[in-house]
Amino acid sequence: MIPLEWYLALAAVLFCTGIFGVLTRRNAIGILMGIELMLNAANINLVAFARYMHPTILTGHIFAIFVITIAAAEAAVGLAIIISIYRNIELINVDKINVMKW
Amino acid sequence: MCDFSKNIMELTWLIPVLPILAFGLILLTGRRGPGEGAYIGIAGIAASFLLSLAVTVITVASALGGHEFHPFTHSVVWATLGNIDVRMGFAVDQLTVMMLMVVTTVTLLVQVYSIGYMHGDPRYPRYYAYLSLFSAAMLSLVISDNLLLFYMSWELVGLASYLLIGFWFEKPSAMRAAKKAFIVTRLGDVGLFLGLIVLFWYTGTVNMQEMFAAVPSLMGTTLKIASVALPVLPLAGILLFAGAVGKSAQFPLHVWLPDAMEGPTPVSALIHAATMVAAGVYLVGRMYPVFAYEPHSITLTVVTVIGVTTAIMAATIATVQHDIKRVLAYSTISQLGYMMFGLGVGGYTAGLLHLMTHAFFKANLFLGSGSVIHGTGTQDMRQMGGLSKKMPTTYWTFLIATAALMGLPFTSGFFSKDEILLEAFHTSLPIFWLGLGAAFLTAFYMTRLVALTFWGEARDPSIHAHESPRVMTIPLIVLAVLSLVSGYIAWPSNNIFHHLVHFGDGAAVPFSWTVMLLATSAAFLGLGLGLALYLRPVISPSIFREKLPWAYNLLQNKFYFDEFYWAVLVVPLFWITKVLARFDARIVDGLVNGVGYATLGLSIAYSWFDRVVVDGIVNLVGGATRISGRVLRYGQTGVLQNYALVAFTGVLVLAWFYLFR
Amino acid sequence: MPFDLHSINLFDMGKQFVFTLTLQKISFLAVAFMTFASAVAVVTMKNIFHSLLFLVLTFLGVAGIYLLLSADFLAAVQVLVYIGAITVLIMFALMLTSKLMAKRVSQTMEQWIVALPVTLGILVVLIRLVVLNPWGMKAAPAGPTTGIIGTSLMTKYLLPFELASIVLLVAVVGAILLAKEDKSDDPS
Amino acid sequence: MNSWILTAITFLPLLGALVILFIPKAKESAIKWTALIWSLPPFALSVMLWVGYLKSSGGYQYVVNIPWIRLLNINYYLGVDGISVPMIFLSTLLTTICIIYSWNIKERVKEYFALFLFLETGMLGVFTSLDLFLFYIFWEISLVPMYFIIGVWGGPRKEYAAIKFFLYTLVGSVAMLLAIIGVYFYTSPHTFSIPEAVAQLPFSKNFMLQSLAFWAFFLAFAIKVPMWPFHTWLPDAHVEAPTAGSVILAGVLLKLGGYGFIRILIPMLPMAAQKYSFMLAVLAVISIIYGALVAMAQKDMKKLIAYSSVNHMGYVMLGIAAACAATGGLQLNDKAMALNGAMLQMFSHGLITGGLFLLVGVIYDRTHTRDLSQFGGLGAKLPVYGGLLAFMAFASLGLPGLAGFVSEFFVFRGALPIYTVMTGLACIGIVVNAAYLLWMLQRVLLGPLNPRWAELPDINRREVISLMPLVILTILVGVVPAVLLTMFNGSVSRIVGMAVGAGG
Amino acid sequence: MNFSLFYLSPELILALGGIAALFVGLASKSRKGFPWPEVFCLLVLAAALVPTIAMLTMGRVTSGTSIFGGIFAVDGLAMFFKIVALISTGIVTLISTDFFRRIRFHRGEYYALLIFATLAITTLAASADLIMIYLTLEFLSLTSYILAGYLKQDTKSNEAAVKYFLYGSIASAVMIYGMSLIYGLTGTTNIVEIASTFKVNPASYSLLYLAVVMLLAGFGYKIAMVPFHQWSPDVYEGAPTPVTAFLSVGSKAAGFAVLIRVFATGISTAILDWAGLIMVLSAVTMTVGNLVAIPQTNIKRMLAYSSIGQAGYLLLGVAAMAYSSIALPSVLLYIFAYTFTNLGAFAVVSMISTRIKSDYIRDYAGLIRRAPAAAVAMVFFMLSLAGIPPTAGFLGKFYIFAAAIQSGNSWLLALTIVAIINTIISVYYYMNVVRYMFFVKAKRIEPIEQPGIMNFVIGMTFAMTIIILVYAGPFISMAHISSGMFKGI
Repeated sequence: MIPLEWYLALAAVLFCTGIFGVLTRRNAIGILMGIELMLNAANINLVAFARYMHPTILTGHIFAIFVITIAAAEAAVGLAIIISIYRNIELINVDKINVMKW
Repeated sequence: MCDFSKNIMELTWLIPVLPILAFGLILLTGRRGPGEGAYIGIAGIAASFLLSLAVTVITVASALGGHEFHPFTHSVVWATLGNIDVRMGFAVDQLTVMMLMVVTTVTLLVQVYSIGYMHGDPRYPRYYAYLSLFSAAMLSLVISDNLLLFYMSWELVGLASYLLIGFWFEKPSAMRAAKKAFIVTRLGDVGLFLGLIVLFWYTGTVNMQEMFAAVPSLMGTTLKIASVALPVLPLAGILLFAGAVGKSAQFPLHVWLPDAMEGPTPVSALIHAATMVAAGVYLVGRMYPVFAYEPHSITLTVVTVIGVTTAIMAATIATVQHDIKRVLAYSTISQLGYMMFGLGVGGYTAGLLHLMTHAFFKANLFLGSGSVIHGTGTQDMRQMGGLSKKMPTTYWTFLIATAALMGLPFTSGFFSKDEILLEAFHTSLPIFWLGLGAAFLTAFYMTRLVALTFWGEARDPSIHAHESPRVMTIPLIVLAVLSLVSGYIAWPSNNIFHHLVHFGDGAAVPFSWTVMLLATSAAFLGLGLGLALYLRPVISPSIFREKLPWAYNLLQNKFYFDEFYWAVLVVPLFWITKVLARFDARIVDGLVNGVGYATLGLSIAYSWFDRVVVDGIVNLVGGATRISGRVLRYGQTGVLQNYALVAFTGVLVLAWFYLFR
Repeated sequence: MPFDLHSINLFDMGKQFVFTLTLQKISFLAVAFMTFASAVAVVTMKNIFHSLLFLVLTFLGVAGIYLLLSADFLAAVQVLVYIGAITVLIMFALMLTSKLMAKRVSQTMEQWIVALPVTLGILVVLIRLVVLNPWGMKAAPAGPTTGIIGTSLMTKYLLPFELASIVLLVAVVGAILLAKEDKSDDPS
Repeated sequence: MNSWILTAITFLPLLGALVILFIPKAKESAIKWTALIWSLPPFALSVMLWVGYLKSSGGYQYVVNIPWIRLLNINYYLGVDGISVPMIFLSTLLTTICIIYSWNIKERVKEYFALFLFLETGMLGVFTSLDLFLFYIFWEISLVPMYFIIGVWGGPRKEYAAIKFFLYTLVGSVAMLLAIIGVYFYTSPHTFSIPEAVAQLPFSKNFMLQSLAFWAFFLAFAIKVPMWPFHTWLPDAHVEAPTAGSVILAGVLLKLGGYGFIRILIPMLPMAAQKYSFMLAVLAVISIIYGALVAMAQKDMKKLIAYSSVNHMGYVMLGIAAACAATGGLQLNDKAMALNGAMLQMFSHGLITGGLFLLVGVIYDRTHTRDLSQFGGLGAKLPVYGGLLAFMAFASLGLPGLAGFVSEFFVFRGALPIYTVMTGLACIGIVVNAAYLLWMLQRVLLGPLNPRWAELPDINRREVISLMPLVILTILVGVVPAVLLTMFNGSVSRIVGMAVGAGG
Repeated sequence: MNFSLFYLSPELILALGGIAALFVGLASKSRKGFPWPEVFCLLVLAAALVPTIAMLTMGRVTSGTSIFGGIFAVDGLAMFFKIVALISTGIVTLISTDFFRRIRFHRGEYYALLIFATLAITTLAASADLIMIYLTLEFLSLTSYILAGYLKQDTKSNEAAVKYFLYGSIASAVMIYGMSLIYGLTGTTNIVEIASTFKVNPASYSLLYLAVVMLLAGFGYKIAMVPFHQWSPDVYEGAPTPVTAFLSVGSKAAGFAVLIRVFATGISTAILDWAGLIMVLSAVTMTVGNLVAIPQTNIKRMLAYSSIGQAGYLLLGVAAMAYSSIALPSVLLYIFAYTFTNLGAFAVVSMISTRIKSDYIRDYAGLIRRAPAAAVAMVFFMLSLAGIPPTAGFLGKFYIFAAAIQSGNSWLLALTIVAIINTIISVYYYMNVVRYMFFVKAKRIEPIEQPGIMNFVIGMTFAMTIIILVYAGPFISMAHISSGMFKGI
């Protein structure tokens, strides 16, 4: 059987790649992808714990399902916002969107 | 004492109140009052004079009536603090009565005299208002039974003298003289204030009689200040005497009296000759039990030493003065020194007698000089001369008063000065000889004065002197009579005055011819020298100037006291205040502002560096807060990923910090 | 609990690792490596479209992991929702926003020099704590999960379920609102 | 048993302020008259309070005690004793005088008078409240209107002075808040009420906490008094505040600090007070000498009087320091005398410095300058003004027969036995006081007339009316101090008795 | 598992109300007519308020029960925050009616979203399960992102929405990862179970600490706590003022509700000294918030930093919860007072800024002359934020300091000193606004038109700021009643 640690390791690695993606992508949608990666990492964790702890009551799975639905809703709203800002300033590079500072 | 005299005595508190009512009335009515305020003033003081006359008669009668006399007192609770009741009231005994008579007579005469002298002055009513205020304060000082009321009236007298010296305040010199007088006397008053408090502290009461009763019990007690044990009684005595030194212009604090001559001459006559300056002597007299707690106590020796030095110093300076009023001023200082050392050597009666007689003839001299000034329009003796023909009454009264001052026989001065020298002779010879020297000098400068003003021919043709009006000459005459007569009550054989005013049971010192002869000869010697120099110039008056030029201008500049005080006290004081004010505005304000942020509003305009230079110590915390605010603010770059980076580093730090703490 | 690096004896871990290789582990390793590689690609690709494709690959990998964890229902949901819906949505968004022919400017912010150490720091912490934590859990036999999920969704977690529906409603309304091209006349 | 009088006195001015707010801005005279009419009833009530107060007992009277926040045992607890009745009288008197005086205010009349009445409520609240929570609230309330008065109607650097004044007092009062909470938690049935806290002596066991609380209270009150290191806000606030503002600031707001010391610090923290009383005395003497010397160097008339206030309040602090010194029972009388002197000095300083500031205002309204070198010889031109200024200057330098001397005398008499060297040093202050005040008189009134002021109108009727009560009271207190002392003595000996009993 | 719907009635009303509001928006096409959507929205909120108050006052709730198997807690804390949420959204609705009166925007949807946001807060305050917390937190964030970006034409509003969305999703991703770790450690997602069935072996305490830190990232972002505060100034400035008001009051209160519930019941201090962590964060938040507020020139940004500062003071109260009994009521009271003060301040800002078309403080010069009533009210709001009597803010701050001192913990005392220093710093920039309004001369002095509805809002909030202090009895007792928390199943 595959030990639990491996899954957790994979999730951790995925999580950190997601973080790196979020911190360095110039494009807003790139950041969104990074966030999706982080969410997937969390899901792996949840499912792995559910599987290894008490496979009968799968709270982890339910949690993962809700995370997925929320991710979907979030993506929808996020992209709508990105499109609305694109319509005004023709660019979605996050480092250029800094009218408001200090 | 039958009840009629009792209820007159009850009215004693009215004596000071009447002049105050006059003061108030004059202020209210101003120019519209009768005689532009003069008559109200005179009426007030006349009423006080009559009342004090009545009180004097009753007191003297009961005192001479043989049975034991105890002072008539009446007091009321003025304030209660903790459970100490501070009582205030008045007490009448022989000393009080003597002072009452002196003060009321001289004041009445001066007020009458002033009608003429001050005629036509723009602020005439205000002059009388101040005079009434002065007399009220002086009278309340005399009758007060406790040291607190005494001190309060003492300060009010100081105020009145400030107002009167600075009466013609347009003159900058008068203005400065008034301020100088008040501050210098104030310096002395602080001593009196502390003495009063020390006594109040140790005896638990302000009432004089209770204080005297407590004196024996305080003999040994000492006050420990920072490991120095000061005996209480001499400390209190010396502090009280400091007040007297200030007020009676004794040696260290005498500098204000000559400048006080800036005031109108009647004022000088009243305040700076007869009454106010005598208050210091009266203080020593009144508080004598505290001073003389043991026969030759330290306090008395201090009084003597100060008295003698003042007498000698003032007399020497007087010999070279050109301004007639300054000569008289220094003469007063010297005579006060006389009284002081009289009291110092134990001559309680002698000192007070001299106080009384001196009041009369010095007032006469001042008023005389006043009429001379009124007539000639100048105070400088070098411009005068030959006035005896033009102003006969002034001349004759002046002559009598000069004789009294010199202590020539058959004048009141003779009796009082002789008694002092007698007492001095019995206690310490050096003091006696110094006293003689002072008498000699007094005779010399008075003769010089009379010669320069009245004898010889008029030196300045432009001055055509005229005799003063009768309203001025009558007081002169009265005073001249008093200068002669007042001494006789102390006729050596049956010394009524001693009987009335004496300290303890000590019998009067036996009359000794030698002392009398020596004193008179000293006086005549001075007279002769004066005549020799100034009447028929056997020796030219200026030999003194050639022979001892340094001594001459030393005296001319009044031993450089003024300059000395200015350099030692006033200049450093101004320097300290300047430094402190700058210190306060810059450093304390800057430092404390460092904690406050108020200057932030200001500093926005300055660059940070400039503010450091301009403001001295920069507003440290204020500036620091502002800078840290600005630095942190720039952390907000507006770029989302920087925020995310900060967030994740935050998480990392928190995790790392906690795990590896 | 100070983090002492030298306590992890790398050598004997490696030895123990090789011996227990079974078929299942091999398959896990393959899927895990595939997911990790594509995830890294998503993050580092210059062209945003390529990174999207690799994203799909990652999602597939994750679905594989679910299967390995015998979470069959979840794998289906993963494929359906993530690959089916979200990536398509992102594709649309990308089409609308980035001009295809624009020159390929480097997609990574200059901030990566700082971002890399922070990410690695977090990775080290995660590995140290999460993975090396003494979980001590053995995998119990697992049956089909769909039924259990269905019942508990309808009983214990009914309220979140209903709430999720409202969330989706709001998301839809919000998305339309923001993305819709506003004709000037009809603000409503 | 709750008497209505204190609530009426404290909140009538607030009501007046609200009424004024509803009067249209245009009708300025209506505003002024309503302000005056609304300021008279508190004054009348305070006189009634003075007359009705049982002087012998010295305890708290006219008490009203209604639970406010039952849960925290905070109650609306007002009461007065011998110390606060004169202070209330002084506040109502000075506010009425200020309203009469500032009749010629032209800009924003409505806000001006409303703020004044609001300020009066704040001040009266501090003097009447016996609940620490209420005390703190009124303490801060009195802060805000003063900030606006300085800020809106002030001189050139008004904003700087206003914010400086506000922050200074706030720093102190925030420290006091912590101390008040400390007191709350260290009293067994957790109470804010001063009498109960004093009865229980909250920190008697833990001395470190007691000194902490002491220094917190000290900071708040010392800034307000102001004592030496914390005084730098006073000259700025005074110079920039409008005349009526600085009269109230000097007349009443400085007294809040002194009152705080006597009402809270001495009875509640006797041991700490005893331990640090020498420090207080040192600071007091520094204030006296420092204030006098710096006043001497001032060129601006108002700043000179401001520094003279630092000097005068130094006497108050000397009295208070002596009152809480650690001595045996025998010096109870000295301590009572020192404290009586301190209270008397607070009252008379209010009258005298209030008068001085009004007089500076009179000159400033006519000449629009306060630079002493500009004046000269006004005594001849303005006889009545000259007389009044001389009167107030002499009262300020402690001329006997006027209020200044009596309080100085009792403070010195009380403090000398306890801190002999310190009080000795303080005498320097007396002489320097006389010096700079006379010098000020000389530069303003005496000497040759400065041609610029050839046609200067003398003081007018309105200004004289506003000054007369101060003059009469100064003479009355100077000649018959028993009027005030019977009022103070009961409560003071109770406090000193209390402090000595508990601390000794 | 009792199903009595009564406990759920506020949420039901809000959900149905929100959906109905969408239709009402469609129905009332014309903009001129009667403001149907606004009125309907107020009606829904009022309707939801009735059962909440009923539950709180009738004491049915304080004992702390839960429905849906421990997921949905029905206790004093939840009720309190429901009341706060409903009232604050009501006020925000009133402010928005004035703010949007001349701007073309989708009114129906706006108010529906507001209702849904309130629903999110009420459920978040009541959720006692990690899943529920995540779900409702995301629901609230979603609605806030949409509301923040509502003015599509305004680039600032867009920028605010983008930043808020990305930052929010990152934070929630980190939170969900933390939650998964907690689930792994404890095997359950129900908070009460986490606390009671704590059988985590000591070896993995550090992992639990990491999970809590990650959890804190999620909640910290919501209450704008340092280091997760950087989004708030930009979003507060960019978003339309009523939405900013809603964010600063409604969503911040919700953040504190869940923070309190998780930390007070979920994790016992024995295992993890979370109070120390919160103290550190509180000190940093307070200081950064107050320091950076000083140089601000835009009033909305200044209020953003000031609300970060306020979060710092509240965290002081939360930290004190571990030691003193009156800490929780003090936090609730402070939130209650802060709500009215902040809403009042934002009402004034919204009214003035829309009239003078600028958010800069220097343009507020001479406001006393142009809008006297608003200026006076603003003074009291500034005083209340600074915590100076006679205002509600003072009572709140006083009560928190009392809690900190009662606890007697020396670290807490040190933190109180820091709070004192921060109060003084804060007075400077609050009084700076007052300085501009009163002392600086106005460039144009024509009076500003004050619509009736805004006068009502400002008047009401001003009255509450004074009443909470003057008539403090009932409010303090309400805080004490509602701090009876959900203890067991």
